[in-house]
Order: sequence, then structure tokens, then C-alpha cells
Amino acid sequence: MSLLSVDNISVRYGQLTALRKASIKVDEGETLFVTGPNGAGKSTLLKAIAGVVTPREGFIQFAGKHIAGKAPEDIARLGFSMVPEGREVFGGLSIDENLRLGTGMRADKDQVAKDMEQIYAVFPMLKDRKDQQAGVLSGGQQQMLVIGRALMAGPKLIAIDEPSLGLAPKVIDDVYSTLIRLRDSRGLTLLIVEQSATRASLTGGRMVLMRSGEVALEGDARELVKGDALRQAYFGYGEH
Amino acid sequence: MTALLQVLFDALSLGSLYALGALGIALIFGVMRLVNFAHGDYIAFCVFAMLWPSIDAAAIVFAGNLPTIILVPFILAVGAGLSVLSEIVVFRRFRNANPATMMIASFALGFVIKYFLLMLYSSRPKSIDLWSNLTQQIEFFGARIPPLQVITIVVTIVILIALTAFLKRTRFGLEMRAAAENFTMARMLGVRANRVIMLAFAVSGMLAAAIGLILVTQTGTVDINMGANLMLVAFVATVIGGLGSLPGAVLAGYLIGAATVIMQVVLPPDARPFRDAFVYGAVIAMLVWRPNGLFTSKATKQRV
Amino acid sequence: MADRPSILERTWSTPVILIGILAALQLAALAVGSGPFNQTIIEIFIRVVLVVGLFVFIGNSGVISFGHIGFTCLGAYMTAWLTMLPAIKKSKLKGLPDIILNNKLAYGWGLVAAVIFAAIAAYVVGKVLMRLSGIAASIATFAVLAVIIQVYSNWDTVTGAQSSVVGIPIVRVVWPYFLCAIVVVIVAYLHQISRSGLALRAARDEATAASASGVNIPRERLIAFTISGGIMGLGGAMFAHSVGVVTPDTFYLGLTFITLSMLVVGGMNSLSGAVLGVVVLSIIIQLLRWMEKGVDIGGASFALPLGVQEIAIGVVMIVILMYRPSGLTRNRELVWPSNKLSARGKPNAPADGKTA
Amino acid sequence: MKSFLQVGLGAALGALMLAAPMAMADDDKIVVGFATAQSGFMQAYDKPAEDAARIRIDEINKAGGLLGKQIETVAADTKTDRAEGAKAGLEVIDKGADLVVVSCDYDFGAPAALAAEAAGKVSFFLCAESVKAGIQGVGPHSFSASVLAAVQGATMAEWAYTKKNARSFYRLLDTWTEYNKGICDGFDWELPKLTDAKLVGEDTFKNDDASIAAQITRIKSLPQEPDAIMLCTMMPGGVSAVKQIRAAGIKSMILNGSGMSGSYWLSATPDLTNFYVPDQGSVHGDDPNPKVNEFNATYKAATGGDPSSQYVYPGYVMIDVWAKAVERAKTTDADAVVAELEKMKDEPTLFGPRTFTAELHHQNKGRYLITEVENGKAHVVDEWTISEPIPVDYLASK
Repeated sequence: MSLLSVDNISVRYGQLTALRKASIKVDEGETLFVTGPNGAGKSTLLKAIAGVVTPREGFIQFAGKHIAGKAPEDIARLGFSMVPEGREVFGGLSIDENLRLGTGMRADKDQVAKDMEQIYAVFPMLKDRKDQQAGVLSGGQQQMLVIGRALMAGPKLIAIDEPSLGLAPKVIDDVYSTLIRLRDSRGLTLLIVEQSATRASLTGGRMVLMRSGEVALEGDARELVKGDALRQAYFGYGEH
Repeated sequence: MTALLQVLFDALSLGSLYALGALGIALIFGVMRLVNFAHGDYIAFCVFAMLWPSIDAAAIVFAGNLPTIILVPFILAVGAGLSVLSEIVVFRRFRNANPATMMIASFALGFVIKYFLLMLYSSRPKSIDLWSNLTQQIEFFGARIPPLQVITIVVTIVILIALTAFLKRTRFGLEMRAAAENFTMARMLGVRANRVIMLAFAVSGMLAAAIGLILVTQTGTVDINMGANLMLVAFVATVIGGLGSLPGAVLAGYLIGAATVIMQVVLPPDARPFRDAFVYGAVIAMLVWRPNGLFTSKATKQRV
Repeated sequence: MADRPSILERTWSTPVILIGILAALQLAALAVGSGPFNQTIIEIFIRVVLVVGLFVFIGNSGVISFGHIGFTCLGAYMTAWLTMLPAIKKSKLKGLPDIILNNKLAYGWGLVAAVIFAAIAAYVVGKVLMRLSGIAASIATFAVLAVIIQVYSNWDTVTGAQSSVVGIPIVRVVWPYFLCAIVVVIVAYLHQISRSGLALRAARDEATAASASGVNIPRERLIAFTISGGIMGLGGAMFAHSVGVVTPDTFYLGLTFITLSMLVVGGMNSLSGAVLGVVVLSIIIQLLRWMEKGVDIGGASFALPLGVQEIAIGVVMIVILMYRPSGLTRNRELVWPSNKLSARGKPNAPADGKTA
Repeated sequence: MKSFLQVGLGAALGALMLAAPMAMADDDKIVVGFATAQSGFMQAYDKPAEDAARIRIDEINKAGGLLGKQIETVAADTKTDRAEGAKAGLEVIDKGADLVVVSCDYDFGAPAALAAEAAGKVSFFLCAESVKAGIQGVGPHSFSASVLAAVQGATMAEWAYTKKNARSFYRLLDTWTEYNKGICDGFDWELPKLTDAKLVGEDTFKNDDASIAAQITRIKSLPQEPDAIMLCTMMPGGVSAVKQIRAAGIKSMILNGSGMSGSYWLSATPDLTNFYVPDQGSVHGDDPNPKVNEFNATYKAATGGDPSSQYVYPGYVMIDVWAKAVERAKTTDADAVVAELEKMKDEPTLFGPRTFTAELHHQNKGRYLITEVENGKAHVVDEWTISEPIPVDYLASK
């Protein structure tokens, strides 16, 4: 059984339909990219899983539990760790506090300190500034911080919304190389929303393409990028 | 020099009350984006809890007769209880409502509390003597300060230190600060919304109770509208301080207190009745100058 | 931007229905004809004017203003200055300019002057404040109210300070109030469907998109603020003539909150909500008052304890908002049943308010 | 002077008279209509005076009624709201009121009084103390049963000067209400008449100021503590002000208006001393007139509580003088009753004499008991009537 399975969910903001019967599955240990044009419903999909918006219909299962309509904190406590779009660091909190925030729900308290050391080992720049306010960090550093923060929650799955948004190409490379490193060393399950299909193919993993609130295409990221189907689906040629 | 010291003390004692009020409002605003207009009525309710319900002109003192060591926790508990109760009964259902709806709901709640008190106690202000042994005065570098003022300032500082320690040093405090900054993100990190919100309401209610105790000691009066004016100033202070910023709220509270006292001192007699017009004029100027308030955390700015 | 005729076609029934509701009240007043009842209807019409005035700015711009009652105060005093007898003015309000001191106008002119004066004041205030948004704008408007009230409460020679200004001609017939209410509903409707009104509503719903497509938000807000300021001034003048006494404290927080509550309970973003909020809450208040006075049910007299009415109205408001967070009308407009298209009201996203 | 103002006013009010339906007065009874606050903020102030009025009505009815008819009462609640006040006025007029009794405070009573004036009825403010509560602010058929606030300020100044040898005065005004300003207006009028008395300073505050520390500092920085502080304020801020002044160690005599009458608030300041207020009658059981003490007992029997402040008494006076005027006029017709009332000169009542003239339907001079608060206990120490009435022109110009 999949770690996460989203089954035919629809989300509406008032008159506007953001998701239309979308379904995805993420297996333990795999990396799934969700890609697609602006307004395709990628972020809404993550928000629905995280419990920030409530789907009008459909089921979501995570770690064997039905979670559609549950509160965000309850979903987080099942091991779903979210890095939302725009990063959302707590600018008024110190870097250390940002990292510690997600550990409140962990049962394995003795592991927390060890994890903390590991995170600081991965992001030495964070350790140097651990007592500074997170608001002073640059965009790339903030991205590292929120990834670290998500890891500190001890998750089964990390969902990241547009990790490259607003970052310089060099920094994007850094972020992704860190992600790949973490994935490979810790066996993380990742669910990444990424507008750039090329970036997804470079990282490797499975990919779904969304358009107008629906899942339009699904397959191996590298395979899809090679073929023409992706472009067609992305821009909507020849469909209807 | 002495005169300056006196003005400083006067400003601090008035500002202390505003700061406590602003803190109470800012806490709730932080976690819920709710401007709680019932806050002033919490203050009145806490003070009325010292009296036995009666519509006679003379007050029948009830809890007010308790020894201080019991009275203070009792009144704080009343404040916290009322505040939490209003969260559970009313505000919980407005979590996802827009700010205007919440604000009007809080106003309606305040209205209910006020008329409830009016029914029980009548509208005539009542008098109660609390801790009147604080009435001799002490000399401080030539400035004559009634201990009441000193106590107000000291109590406020103690509350501020305690609250800061709570916010900085405890897990709850960390979660509350995070929730104040970005509630949804905090929840996505497993912070329990209900607990944090209830805690914020409890602390805010206790602050209201503390204000009530200081006010009643200072004025000797128990009045249905006693919290109203303070609540307004506190509300303004919260905005000037920068929404979501607790230190900002406190600082702005002291600023408004200082501005009021200074205007009272420097304005000529004919202009003194217009004091509040000047103070609010300064508020407008301040908002036009810094619409986001004095303290805006980078995170807050990004999101707006 | 949508073109005018089609919007007119789609929405003309709204003002017609609203005026119909007001006309029903006017007819009821004619039918009953007793002094207290007429006064109740007059009060409802005044509130309709005030709440619709609030709507023109708050509803269309989405910015909550706590300051509008200040313009009501300006209007009330303006008509008082103009319509009182010179003899009274000379003894009490010596500081007025000679031209006002020595003349007396009919109350109709008082109303007109109140509108103009309040609108000018709103324009000046708006010029400074309209670049503020959100809660900063709300607090700034509140500060404006506080300044106006403080000045009027203390400017002895011109406003009589705290003391009541009396000698304002009292108008106890209902139809002038009815007429004002209709005019205000029509003005609000015309503004709503005007280019400026539509732009403002678009900016309220999608600020970034609207300003990207060239909507000058401060300017459109200023237009709405000025119009609504004028309407609030009219409401103040009507109040002055309905009671015959004005004091600054009448126009402070109490009235601010009552009118805001009516708007929000009715449905903040729709004109129908403004009118219905007033009518429904006023009727509930009136019913509760009758119950306080005692009603006979099957021979047994039943009366609510005094003071319960206020508590009850607070509870009713909370309950309405709990079940209808966007107001009785759900922010939609009332339209002719055959015509299903409703004017655009802002739908409420189910998403957490914070992330929106 | 008189004629100009009056003709103007008369014309204005005449113009106001609209086709209000004149309810036909029932011939075998006389109706007193109470358009007062039965709920809301003013209720606490209206109710006691209204109770006193009803006591006088009962007495008259027991004694055979007025013009041989029983007096009936009708009531409508103003809810402490101006718009509701106008409605309440119209309502009691609809129910046939011959006398319209309106709220204690001028601001809240005026809408109902104006409605009565337009309907050509006599209206009485229960205890309003502004000069406007009468001809100046309502019209020729309107009266107030109390004494002007200015008289209270003048009384305290003259008494303190004469009996307590006060020479230096400090004036501290609470700008919250017209009533407060009225007290200080009277003080301002009296002070220049007192040889060598001088004003050593003045300041203002607001009733709801959380703290008046700055104002107190100003008093404390005077080279010498003033003999007397004329405190023009009322409940609830007054208590707070007194408490804070004493807490700061200022020992000066504090003079106030009747707004701080009664002893119910003294629990806030248990050791208060050297504090004086004027009272029309004593609520402390030590009135020099035993009949007042009797009335207090009647009031307690009727309402279950002692009078809380002197503001109970004007209600009784009101029915008393109005009934006398009706008896003398032999009709309840408004103009005839007004004419009789205006003939009253030092008409004795239980709570001091009353004079009404065609210029002033209020008291610009009046006998006051001086109540002293000593060690937190209030008792009557003296009686004082200002040596000359405060001119109507002066009052009207304020």
C-alpha cells in the first residue's frame, strides 16, 4: 500500500474550481514530482493533503489513516511534513527555534538532539547563526532552513512546494543537491511541486503533470521529459 | 530635573496600563487575527467579580474581602476563565470567518457581557476600597510618588518579564510566538491550534484581570464602562506597534501614555481639553508615516 | 471592464426590490399613523441611510472604516447651524461666522449642506488616508472619528462643546426620510455599477490583478469614501431633524458599532445586505421591545425582564454570524426571481483566512 | 433682552408644532407620563427620582386626588437613547399624559421634552441641572425640578470662603459633561465677588482618564497647597479623582457639586476627610428638617432601600409644585399651569424653596445643606444660600 494516496479529490474556492477529481499516489521511499503550469492546482493539492484546505469530495489516505478534512496539526503528527510555497520561515524566531518548532510532536525526544546535530552538519551556515532571527537569512538560506525544519519534525514524507521559487539558478542547484543527498542518505519520501519539468528530470523520480486542476499525465520524470507528450499536455495541444 | 522625573513616572504609570491592554489584544490578534472588542468588557467583568450582584447603590463586597494572596489568583482565574469560555462558546466558530465578521461578533459578545453586568449590578458605578494602605507617598529623588504608581509600574514590568520568559523559554511560548507569526505554518509543524489559542485567550484574560485590579485600586470605582477607553487606546497601540509584534504593542502603549501625559503638561489650559484630539492626530500621522507599524517583522511584511 | 448596459440589465431589479421594501415600511407608517410608530419607521430610514453610506465605502472597497460616524456628526452639526434660529445661535454658538449666525434656512437646504460639507471633509480625509490598507486604514479612520468628536466636544463657541445643541427644527412626518433613503439606495446602486465602483470591487477581490490591470486603487477608494462620507452626513442631518437635539457623544462608538453590525449581519459586500441588515435587526429589536413591555399570549401576560432585549440582540447577532458568516444575504444581491444572475459578491474561500 | 430671546424662541417652537394628534384628555382622571429610562445607563439615575415622584403622587391620591380626580401614571422606556427618548415622549403623550416627566439628564431628556413641547404639554426634567432644561433649551412649557449646577459651584465657593476662610482656590474640571462645566461656571461667577480670594491654578481631566497623575503633579508643583480645590466632576471619575488626589498627599479642602452626593461611594476612600458637597436634603438621616427624615423612611418602605443620593428628592419636589400649580389653576391646561408655576416665588417645599419666572424655569439660587465627609463618614454641617442669584444672562451665555 502506498504511503500517501489521494483519490479523486476536488477543491473549490467559492466559484473557482482549483482541483477536479485529482488522484496521486506516493510510495514509501520514492520521489514524486508534481508539475504543471500556473494555476494547475499543484499548490492546492499539497494544501489539501496538509489539511489547510478541505476537499469537497474524495479521499486522502496517509500512513494508513484517512486524513481528508483533518486538522493540519493532526496530519503533521502522522508524519506529513510540509514546506509550503514561499518558505514561510518564522522571521521573528531564531534559527534554532525554527528548527525546534516541529519537534514538539515527536515521541523520540532523545533522538531530537542527535537530529539537530545532523541538520547543523548538513547546513553549517545555519549553525553559525543559530541564535539570529530567521528573518535575516537570504532566500536560499531560508529554503535550507525550512527543509531542515521539516526534517526535524521526523517525518515519513516531506512535501515541498516550489523549492526553487525566487532563487538564483546557482542556489537552486544547491537546494536540489542537498535534497538529493538527504534523500539518498536517509531514504526520505519526497513529494515536490516543481514548475520546471527539466529540473524534475535531473533529480529523478516519478512525475505527474497537472493542468486545470486535473492530473493530465503520469510517468517516470526522465522518460516524460524526453517525449513530446509532456509538452502537449503542458500547453494543452491536441487535447480535449 | 525633579519635574522631569515626575513626568517620567506619570507617563510610565499611564503607559503601563495601555501596554498591558495592548499586549492582551495583540496576543489574541496574533493567533486568530481577531480584534477582540470584548476585551474592555472582560476588564469590567473581572472587577465586578469582586462584588456580589445587587442593584443597590452601595456595593456589597464579596470576593474583594478575600486576602490578597487568594484574591489576586481568583480574579486572574476569573479573567482567564471568561476569556477561554468566550473562545470556546463564540470565537471557535469564527476561526475561518473574515476579520470583519469576527470583529462584529466580538463586539456583540462585549455588548452581551456589558448588559449582563448591567442587569446584575445596575449602571450606577460602585465603589470599593482595595489595598488602601497604598495611599501614603514616598519621595524619590525629590519627586513625590504614590506607591500605587510605583506598584503599577513594577507590576507591569514584572508581568512583562514573566510573559517574556514564558514566551522565550517554554515550549508553549515558542509555539505561541510561532502561531502569532504564521498560524497555518505552525499547525503544519504539529502545533495544536486549540491549545495555543486557548492559552492565548487565557493569558489575555489574565492581563485584562490585572488591568482591572490596577484600575480598581487606583480609582476605587467599579463601573461597567471602565475598560472601554483603555481598550480603545490599547487597540490603537497594537496597530501602531505593528500587528503581530508583542514588543511593538508594549512600546506603543508606553508611547501613547507618554504622549498623553506630555500633552497634558505642555498644552496651555485652553487647549488641554483637546488633548486627545492631538494624541489621535499624532496616531494618524504615525500611521501615514509607517502604515505597518513601528515593528514589523520581515516575515509579516513578506506575507502582506 | 464590463460595459454598463449589460450590468444595468442584470442588476436593475436590486434597487427596485430594496425600494419596495422601504415603501412597505412607509405604507405601514401611513396605515398605523401613531406618533411612536412613525418615529420607529423614521429611525429605520435613518439607519438605512447610514448603513448604506457605510456600504458604499466598506462594502465596495473591503476596508473597514470605524470613522464614518464622524461624518455623520459633521452633517448633523451643519444642518443644526443652518436651520436654527439666529437668536439661539447668537447666544450659544457665538463663534459661528456672521453669515450663518444671521440666517436661517429651511431644513431641506440643511440636508443638502450637510451632504456637501461631509463629502468635502471625507474627500480631504480620504486624500491623506486612502493609501493605507487593511487594519492600518481602519485604525486611521477611527483616529479621525476620535479627532472629530474631541474637537466637537470641546469647541465651545462653535459646537457648544458637550452640551446639546437645541432648537433644530423637528420633522416628524415620515416621507422626507423615506425619500432620502430611496435616493441613497439609488446613489449607492449607481456607484456600485459605475466604472469606478466596479473597479473598486475588482480591487477588493483581487488587489494585485486589479492594480496590474491599471486600476488606481487609492483614487477609486477616494471616490467611494467621498460619496459615502456625503451619505453619512445626510444621515446625521436626518438624525438631527428627527430628534431635535445633537451632542457629539451621540456620534461615537455606540452608533459606529450598531451601524457596522447591521452592515455585517446583513452582508457587508452587498447593497441588499446593507438594507436588509437594518430592516431585519430593527424588526428583531422592535419585537424584543414589545416582548419587554409584555405581550398577552392566551390571556396570560408575558414579559421579558428589562435589559434582556440588549442581551438578546447581542446573542442573535452572534448566532446569525455563526451560521451566516457572510451575512444574511451571503453577500449576494437580491434580484428578481426570474433573473438568476446575481451581482458579484465575494465568495468566501474555505481556506484558512491566514494563508489566503 | 428677555423679550427678544423669548419671542424668538416662542416663534421657533411654534413653528415646530406639527399636526401631532392631540389625545383627548380623559375627564375623570389626570395622567402623569414618565418618559424616563427604565433600562440602560440612565436607569440608575432616573429610577430613584421617579420613585420619589410616585410617592408624592400616592400621597396626593390618598388625600383625595388632584382637582378631585385621581392621578394615573403611564410610562415608556427611553432605554437611555436619544432616539428612543423622542419615541417614549410621543408614546406617553399618545396615552394622554397631562404632564410629561423626562429623564434626569438634559441630553437624554430633551428629545422627549421637545416632543411634549410640540404637543403643548408641560414637561418636567426629573433632576436636570443645566439651564437648558427649561425655556432655554426646550420651550416655554418645560421645567426642571432641581437646582442649577452653577448654583452648586457658587454655593461651595461662597461657603468655603465665608465659613472655612478659604482664600486660594484651584479649579479642576472634568470636561466629560455639561453638568461638570456648569459647576465650574458657577464657581467662576462667584470667585471674583469674594475679596482676596484668588485662583491659583486650573486644569482639566476626563472622567474616564485611567490616571490623572499629570494633573496631580501640576497641583503638587504649586508653591503652596491651595486652601480649596473646586473639583467639578461626577461619578464615576470623581471618586477616582478624589482618591488619587488624596493618595498623592494633597490635603486641601475638596469642594464638589451634588454629583458626588451620597455615601454609597465612600467605601472607595475610607479615610476621606475635608470633602464637601451641597445637598438639597440629607440622605444620611441627619436632615435638620425631621420631615425629610420621615420621607426617607417612606422611600425605604416603598423601594426597599435608603435614598442613595440627593437626586431622589427633586422627583418629589416636581410633583409637589406641579400639583400645587394645577390646584391653583383649577385645570391641567398647559398654559394655565405654566402661568401658576411662574407665579411661584420661594414656594416652600420639603427640599428648599422654589422660584419660577417667565425667564427661568429653574433655580438660579437655592438653599443647600453642606455635607462634610470626615474620616469616611458623611454628615450635614451647615446650610447655605448664595447671597445673590446667578444672573440668567450669565447662565445663558455659558
